[in-house]
Amino acid sequence: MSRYTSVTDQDLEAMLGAIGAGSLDDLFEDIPESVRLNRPIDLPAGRSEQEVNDHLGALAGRNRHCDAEVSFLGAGMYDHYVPALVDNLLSRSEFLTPYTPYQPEISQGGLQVMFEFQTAISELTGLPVANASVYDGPSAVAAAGYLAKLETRRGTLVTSRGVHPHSRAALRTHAAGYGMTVEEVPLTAEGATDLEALAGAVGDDTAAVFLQQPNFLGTVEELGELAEAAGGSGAIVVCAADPLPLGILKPPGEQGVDICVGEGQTLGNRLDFGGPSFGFFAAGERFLRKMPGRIAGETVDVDGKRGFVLTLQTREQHIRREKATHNICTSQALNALAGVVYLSWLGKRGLVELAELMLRRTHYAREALGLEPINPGPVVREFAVHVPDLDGLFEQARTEGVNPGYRLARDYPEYEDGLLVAVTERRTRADIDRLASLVRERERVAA
Amino acid sequence: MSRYTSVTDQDLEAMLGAIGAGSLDDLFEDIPESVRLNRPIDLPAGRSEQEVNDHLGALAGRNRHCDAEVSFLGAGMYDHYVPALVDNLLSRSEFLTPYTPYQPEISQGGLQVMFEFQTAISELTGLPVANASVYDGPSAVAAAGYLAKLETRRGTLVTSRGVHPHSRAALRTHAAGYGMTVEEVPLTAEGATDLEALAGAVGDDTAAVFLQQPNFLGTVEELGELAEAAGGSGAIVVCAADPLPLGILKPPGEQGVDICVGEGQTLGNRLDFGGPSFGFFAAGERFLRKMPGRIAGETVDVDGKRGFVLTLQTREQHIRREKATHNICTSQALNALAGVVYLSWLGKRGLVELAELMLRRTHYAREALGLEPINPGPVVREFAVHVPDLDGLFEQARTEGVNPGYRLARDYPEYEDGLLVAVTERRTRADIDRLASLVRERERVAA
Amino acid sequence: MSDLDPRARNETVTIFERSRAGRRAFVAPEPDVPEAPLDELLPESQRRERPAELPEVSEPELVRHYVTLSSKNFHLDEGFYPLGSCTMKHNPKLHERVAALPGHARLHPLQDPEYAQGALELMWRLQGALGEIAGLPHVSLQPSAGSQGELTGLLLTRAYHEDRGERRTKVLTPDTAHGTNPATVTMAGYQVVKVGTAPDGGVDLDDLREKTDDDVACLMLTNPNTLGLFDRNIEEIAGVVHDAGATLYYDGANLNAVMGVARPGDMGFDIVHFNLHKTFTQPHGGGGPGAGPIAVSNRIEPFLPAPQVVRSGDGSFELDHDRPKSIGKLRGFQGNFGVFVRSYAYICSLGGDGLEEASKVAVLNANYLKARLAEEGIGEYLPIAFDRTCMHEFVLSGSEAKRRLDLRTLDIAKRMLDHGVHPPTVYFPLLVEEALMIEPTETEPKERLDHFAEVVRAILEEAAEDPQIAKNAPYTTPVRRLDEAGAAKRPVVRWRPSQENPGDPDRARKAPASGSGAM
Amino acid sequence: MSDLDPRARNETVTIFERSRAGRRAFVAPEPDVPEAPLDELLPESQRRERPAELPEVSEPELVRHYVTLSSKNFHLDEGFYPLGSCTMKHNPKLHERVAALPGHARLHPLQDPEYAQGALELMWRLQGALGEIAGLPHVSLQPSAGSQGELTGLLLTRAYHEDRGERRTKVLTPDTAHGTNPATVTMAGYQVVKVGTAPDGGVDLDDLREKTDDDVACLMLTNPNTLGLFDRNIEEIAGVVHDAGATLYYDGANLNAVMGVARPGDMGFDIVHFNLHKTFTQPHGGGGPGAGPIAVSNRIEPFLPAPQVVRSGDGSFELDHDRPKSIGKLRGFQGNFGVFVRSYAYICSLGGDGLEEASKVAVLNANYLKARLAEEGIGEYLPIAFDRTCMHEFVLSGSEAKRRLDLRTLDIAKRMLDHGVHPPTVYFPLLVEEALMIEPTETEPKERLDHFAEVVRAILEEAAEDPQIAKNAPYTTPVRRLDEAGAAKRPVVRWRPSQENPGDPDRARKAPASGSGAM
Ligand SMILES: Cc1ncc(COP(=O)(O)O)c(C=O)c1O
Ligand SMILES: Cc1ncc(COP(=O)(O)O)c(C=O)c1O
Repeated sequence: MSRYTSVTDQDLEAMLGAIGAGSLDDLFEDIPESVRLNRPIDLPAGRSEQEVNDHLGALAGRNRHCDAEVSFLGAGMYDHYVPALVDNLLSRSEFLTPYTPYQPEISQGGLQVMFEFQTAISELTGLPVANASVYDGPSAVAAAGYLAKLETRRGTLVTSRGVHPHSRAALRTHAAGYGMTVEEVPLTAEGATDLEALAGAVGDDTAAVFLQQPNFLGTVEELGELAEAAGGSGAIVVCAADPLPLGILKPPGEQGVDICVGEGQTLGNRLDFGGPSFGFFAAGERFLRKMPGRIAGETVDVDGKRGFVLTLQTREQHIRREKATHNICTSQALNALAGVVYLSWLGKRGLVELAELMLRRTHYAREALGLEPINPGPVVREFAVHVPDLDGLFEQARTEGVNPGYRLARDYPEYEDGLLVAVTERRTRADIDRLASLVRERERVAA
Repeated sequence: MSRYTSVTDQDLEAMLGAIGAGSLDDLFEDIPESVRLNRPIDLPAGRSEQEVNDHLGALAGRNRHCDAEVSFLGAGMYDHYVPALVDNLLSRSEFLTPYTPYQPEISQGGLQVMFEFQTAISELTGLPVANASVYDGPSAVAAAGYLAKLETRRGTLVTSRGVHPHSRAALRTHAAGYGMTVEEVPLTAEGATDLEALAGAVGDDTAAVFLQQPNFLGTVEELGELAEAAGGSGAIVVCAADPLPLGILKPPGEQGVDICVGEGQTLGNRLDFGGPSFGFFAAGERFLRKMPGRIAGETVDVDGKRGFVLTLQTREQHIRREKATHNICTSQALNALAGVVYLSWLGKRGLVELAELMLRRTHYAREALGLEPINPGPVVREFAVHVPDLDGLFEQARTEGVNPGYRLARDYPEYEDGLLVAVTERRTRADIDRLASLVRERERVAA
Repeated sequence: MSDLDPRARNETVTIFERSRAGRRAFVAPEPDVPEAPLDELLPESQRRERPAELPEVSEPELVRHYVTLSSKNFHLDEGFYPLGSCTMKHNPKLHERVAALPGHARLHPLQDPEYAQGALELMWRLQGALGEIAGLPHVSLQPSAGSQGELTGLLLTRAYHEDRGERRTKVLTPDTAHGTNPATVTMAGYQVVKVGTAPDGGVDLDDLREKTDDDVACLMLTNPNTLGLFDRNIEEIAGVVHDAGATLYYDGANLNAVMGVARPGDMGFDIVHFNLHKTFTQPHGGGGPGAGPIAVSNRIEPFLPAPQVVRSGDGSFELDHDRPKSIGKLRGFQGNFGVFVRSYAYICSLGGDGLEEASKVAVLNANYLKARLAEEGIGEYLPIAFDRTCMHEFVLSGSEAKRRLDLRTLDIAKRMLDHGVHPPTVYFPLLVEEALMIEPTETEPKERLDHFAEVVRAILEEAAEDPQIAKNAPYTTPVRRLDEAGAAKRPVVRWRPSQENPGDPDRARKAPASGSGAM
Repeated sequence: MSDLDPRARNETVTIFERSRAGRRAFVAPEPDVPEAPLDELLPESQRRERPAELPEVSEPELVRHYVTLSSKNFHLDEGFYPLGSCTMKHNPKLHERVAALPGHARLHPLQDPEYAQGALELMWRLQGALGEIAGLPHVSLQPSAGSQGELTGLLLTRAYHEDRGERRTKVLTPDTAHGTNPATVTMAGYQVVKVGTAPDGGVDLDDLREKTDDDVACLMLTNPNTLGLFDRNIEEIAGVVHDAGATLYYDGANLNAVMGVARPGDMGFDIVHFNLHKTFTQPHGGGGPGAGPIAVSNRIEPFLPAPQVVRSGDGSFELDHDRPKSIGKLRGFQGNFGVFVRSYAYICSLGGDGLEEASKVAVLNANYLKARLAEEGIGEYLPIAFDRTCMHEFVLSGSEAKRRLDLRTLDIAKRMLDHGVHPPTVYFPLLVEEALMIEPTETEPKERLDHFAEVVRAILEEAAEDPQIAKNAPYTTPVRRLDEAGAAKRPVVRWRPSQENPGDPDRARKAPASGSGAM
């Protein structure tokens, strides 16, 4: 018997007796012989907790994590400090182990957390309604595309190349299903979305236009202008946003954006090699009944006591089935909890302080590196530069425990020698100066 | 305002108003000018959570812990595997943050844990009553000495040199207070307590005799014989025991031992560079009202519902003051919780399996090393050997990430070249063989 | 009286209402770079005019707020949770420990594979284990949950057919299917065609044959199905579907019934999704995270999402992004790696036999509880929907309780809350009147099953005397029955400060539900 | 009715009663050494005949058992905990994280100092900080808690006097002293001499002068004392004691009132103990662990326990065991290092000003709550014992409530439980009739203090109408008032299997308090 099951021999006997079965195998008689496995599963035998702990520890030991090097990697997920109280609260069985709150009377904790989360996202994005989370940033972008299809019945989606490559990829993959085509609008020589090209790309068949703030290169986009150009012919304007810079950036909701989505990892979530984190989805009032995913709403109980429930479920698959506005069921509740706890930890002033620190360090880093910028304009949290000797820099830096950042060429052939450098509150001035001195060293070598 | 306090300017104003004070400083007027500090405390300024986290992380990074080397260190604390559920339960605010359960109606969790802990310790030691914990093993030994003084009013304490050096030291230190002398009985050439010497040392003025099972060298003592010799003239027989080997060793309570104490670190507690862990204290019924520390007892509430309370408090300092049987107040409740959870995790058969594994590995290791044993007889979890080239072995082993064990000379001048080697379920056969090959290598070098 | 009420002590206050201007839990790290004026760094046009109204609270009050909220949740470590179709099995604490190791939790998703060999090996091993369990050779871990796994499966089906120059338009789903199946069909651009259920609870073969033509792209099946019954005709079904050139999709939510006993691949399925948060014990977290990896046959493999984890000749592990026929990406990066760690640890702990034992005990527990609930005093009110040996779960009908006791399934469920057990899934599957869908899982001991049976009996006996007690239940929960209709009619989906301007530090104190009385 | 009772769902069952023969949460690692027969390894005489009767439970049930138990505790992260003299301040979660780092948690106490420099530096820095806060140059971190710190202090006093060839026999303690003080005096082999309290709540100077002769070894003082009052005459007191050649001992349990404001060393104290689990926020853990470091003056230093952490010339850190005049060891190894980590982190977070602010806000909160509790409707029933500005805590007398409302302090305390706040320390200090000793600490926001005042008011108003309600309280707790007298008369201090033999797997099911009904 495994350490997770409890059937003693006495139990087995008593239970089979009550069932009226002779043996465990009798219970499987409905399974045709011909499809039975009839051999043990070909996997290593079970191990003790200690052995599994050590095996996983050994695997983890072969990964170089963000405390084991000075890393300027970003490109969609960022090394932020997660306060200890987030770990502690998420480890509580009360939050960790329940299912989706189908029984509100015994799920008020989880439901109120969703309500608070929705409020915080609404505050950040400047949009009145938000859901309780979707899978991640890119799938949130794809979900916005599906909503646009349901809403407009139009055939094409237009996206700026400043939108995260994974978001654009997910959009294409999903669009292939719900039958829409995706067009891309290039970036200007300054690494911002090309306003004219955008205006030109949008037409009567455009269901939605996708922007990102700051964009993938860290450029602070002129969101208002872009949204105006995008929304003209009735297309839904979708903006993917990084929630931390939103602490100091004008909210998309105040600039003509209809739907604001984004990746929530930066809000108190771990890097986890890419997941789980959460995606958020905020929109204008008119989209409320077309939103994907869970939404918590405030109400009262029979005694008039304040309480919360999952609401507007007629949007959802378990009620509406093929007519549902999305197929999502399990989403990212625990990660969203981390998000709202983290935002409450930062608080009204803390969010601004952190965003300003990031802003200043980003600009300091761009100057300190002294490399030709790809996006010379305003940037926050991330910026892109041309590096003459990119391979050489990586080679030396990695041996010295520094990770210079993300090579743009992987997703942007047009930036063959491009390096994307991310800065957070974890990267001190000393870290930045260290990268800068490596850059200069390579220049000397090259010269 | 710090992140742990909440007084806003508005609060301060309102509160001072209600108090009728003009300023915060007015509240300190009772403190004579002449004893005021009148300058800031000379300590670094406060830091953010992230900075403190990194600072402590850097300090921790400069310690070589038991996962960073293959360690055979023991000598009182041992590297055992602590199951994840212990960490999780101890991290729950419900267990972590309450004070001693002075209000039983809202402390049933902690009180029942104490009751279960006492039961488990009673089972291990074979003695009917146990308290809810004392500070650690050595102070438990000293507490037994004090109980013996209160009980017998005699003047001397006799201890085997097989008792942990720290326990003997603590006994001496405490005895100097309550006015008793401590005599030591030597070990035989086989590293066991010298029965005749013991019999000779015990007399009419002997209040208590102290033994340890297994003793400091890992020797399995003939407890019955020793207890008989020790108890003859009315002295109280105290045995310090390691709870894990007790899974297969005859309980002290069945061999004429009156009081069994011990170090609880091995029961689900961290090494923590020496503490906190807990000491346990079990005894015969007749000592119940002289025991130190908290004791939980079962009772019922006004509705006849089963419940638990701190009982026999008339022994304790807060009630009996100068007549108390000990001065202990705060003890080690959380560590004792880890202890009973760990024992329940091991369970009836698991404890035996673990103890047998340790027993076999200990004997395997002693043979594999092939060095002249100091204690050739039965040993469990630890054993002592003569190492001709001790310095050389340490020098090479440490550079290769192996910690051979504990140098006995530090506490036993008589074992100048003595090495004490500890084995737990964490040290695999491969680890043991690695140490053995190091030993042989040194021998070749020497030859 | 309200003083005697244990609920009086935790009034419902949102974190926003606890806010007081000037308080903080966060302190910023030393600013170590020049304090350049912001307007030099940010264009006026893109600067936020007023800060987002996040709460201002100290750490102690922040912790208390969420700890208190947590105590209003029923959870798996508290008691029995037989929520049908959700496989609420024990979540080992070890998994949280290993998932939290810095090498896992602090690993950047774009770390050069050379420096992420441990993570890639873990994924590679997990792929192998899932493939072996499903009986299908190729695995993609990318999908974020079951429903995204389903979508991936249908997008693969579409790519497969299109690659063969076919444009099929319909997908078959049984009327017992979970809601995500038809919802997924629509999202994938297909049209749903329902297949009926036979008297024995399996797929109605005649109906299936009739509806399966060469316009059908796929049949989505759950086996055992949502009735907890294994479809004895699975081979015929596979035959029909494959003869029509369609793919057969396995909704793996019920895999916990058959591990080591029978494999979807051997049953003829082309595509399988796993719910790692069910069968492989990722904690549900109150609604995620989860992961919905898929396993596929050779003919589907070319279309799998990118990247794939592969092992290269020298034994090292790589991410293969170069997959010309791939459907692309469903989401960011490599999927929910943190979930993979837990499920891989689970597989290591149990091993092959352990997984088989898990399924067998799950089925044993379900059949035992089914037997207990068939006893006199229960069975006549809650008859089993389809009286066969069940697999890991079974479905009762509340029809008789409704008819004879005027007790609805909802009332039974709500009354259970007062007994400290979580109700089963209710009103699903749809074809069973007043359905109760019960899945005990293998990690429950016999005592918990017995206790649950006694609770059901007690509720029915009580109702025989006075059904009102159950109709007004629950009584002992943090809140009682809530006005869901009202919530949907006038949706309040975010907190808003009362009249006073949000900046006013006193607003919370003035706000009705707040104030010091609310501590 | 009991079905409606939320307590019905968590019957009281010990882990031993949940045991079923054959179940297990533990699986042993692979035996990798020869399976030598045990009787070759252990002498018959020392082999256990029957295994210890530990419980046999699966991991899921083990977790549920202790999680359920935990939910029966009131705790600091749940609500207000003004337990006088215990300094129940917030425990930052960061401290648990850094204490759990392998470099701390998995460090062996006998690790060669060369490989434990981080730990030794942390201890050295903590020593320095505590010395600066106390105003005394030398610190030993070894004592395990306050009471062991006190014992250390008196053993140091003894060693100091004996070193000067003196054998003194008496130690003075005020009648307001905490119980550990006199208990420690006896353990240290001294005789207790009580000193009276003056009308202003301070030490009665005349009584002190009268009792201080050259047979007095030490005066143990708490300042502010257990009444929460700072003794204005501290200098005169120090003078009297020192003139007699005795040492002055500072019980640091109340240090939270004066950090950064005044230092014991500057007041003339020779020896100070700290309660790291109070002033420096080590979580109390339901009764420990804690730590009771001591700081001493130069003349006491030679006698400090061994080992001491020292910094050598090259800046590296060492453990100095070679201390010829040392009193030796109070306990094993270097003390409760895990506690040091948390308290050091706390000091780093707050810094000098933060510590001063903590004390000032602690005093502010106490005086504010004192003012609220002096309001009409409360103050006339619970008069302040000594009406002065208090420090971090204050003591009310329940004498009037008893006289006018027939309400004992115990009843007030028990009624508070129904309001979700923890009662103050009651019936201490002894010289105050029906005492309530209230210490809010600095981490409580004003709302919590206001709420507490309202709770007290509500209880008194309720009692004015019907004192029985409070006399029978509490009503909403997991259990109600317990029979403590009975528990002491017939002590049941361990669980014993019922009649049947302990091996019988059914014993638990047969045992009264258990059975499936107990889930
Ligand atoms: C039968 C069935 N299919 C699919 C799903 C959807 O899985 P997920 O919630 O992971 O998207 C579920 C989950 O409830 C299910 O029970
Ligand atoms: C005034 C006073 N002195 C001494 C002590 C004893 O401290 P500890 O419990 O750490 O032994 C306490 C603790 O309650 C106390 O309040």
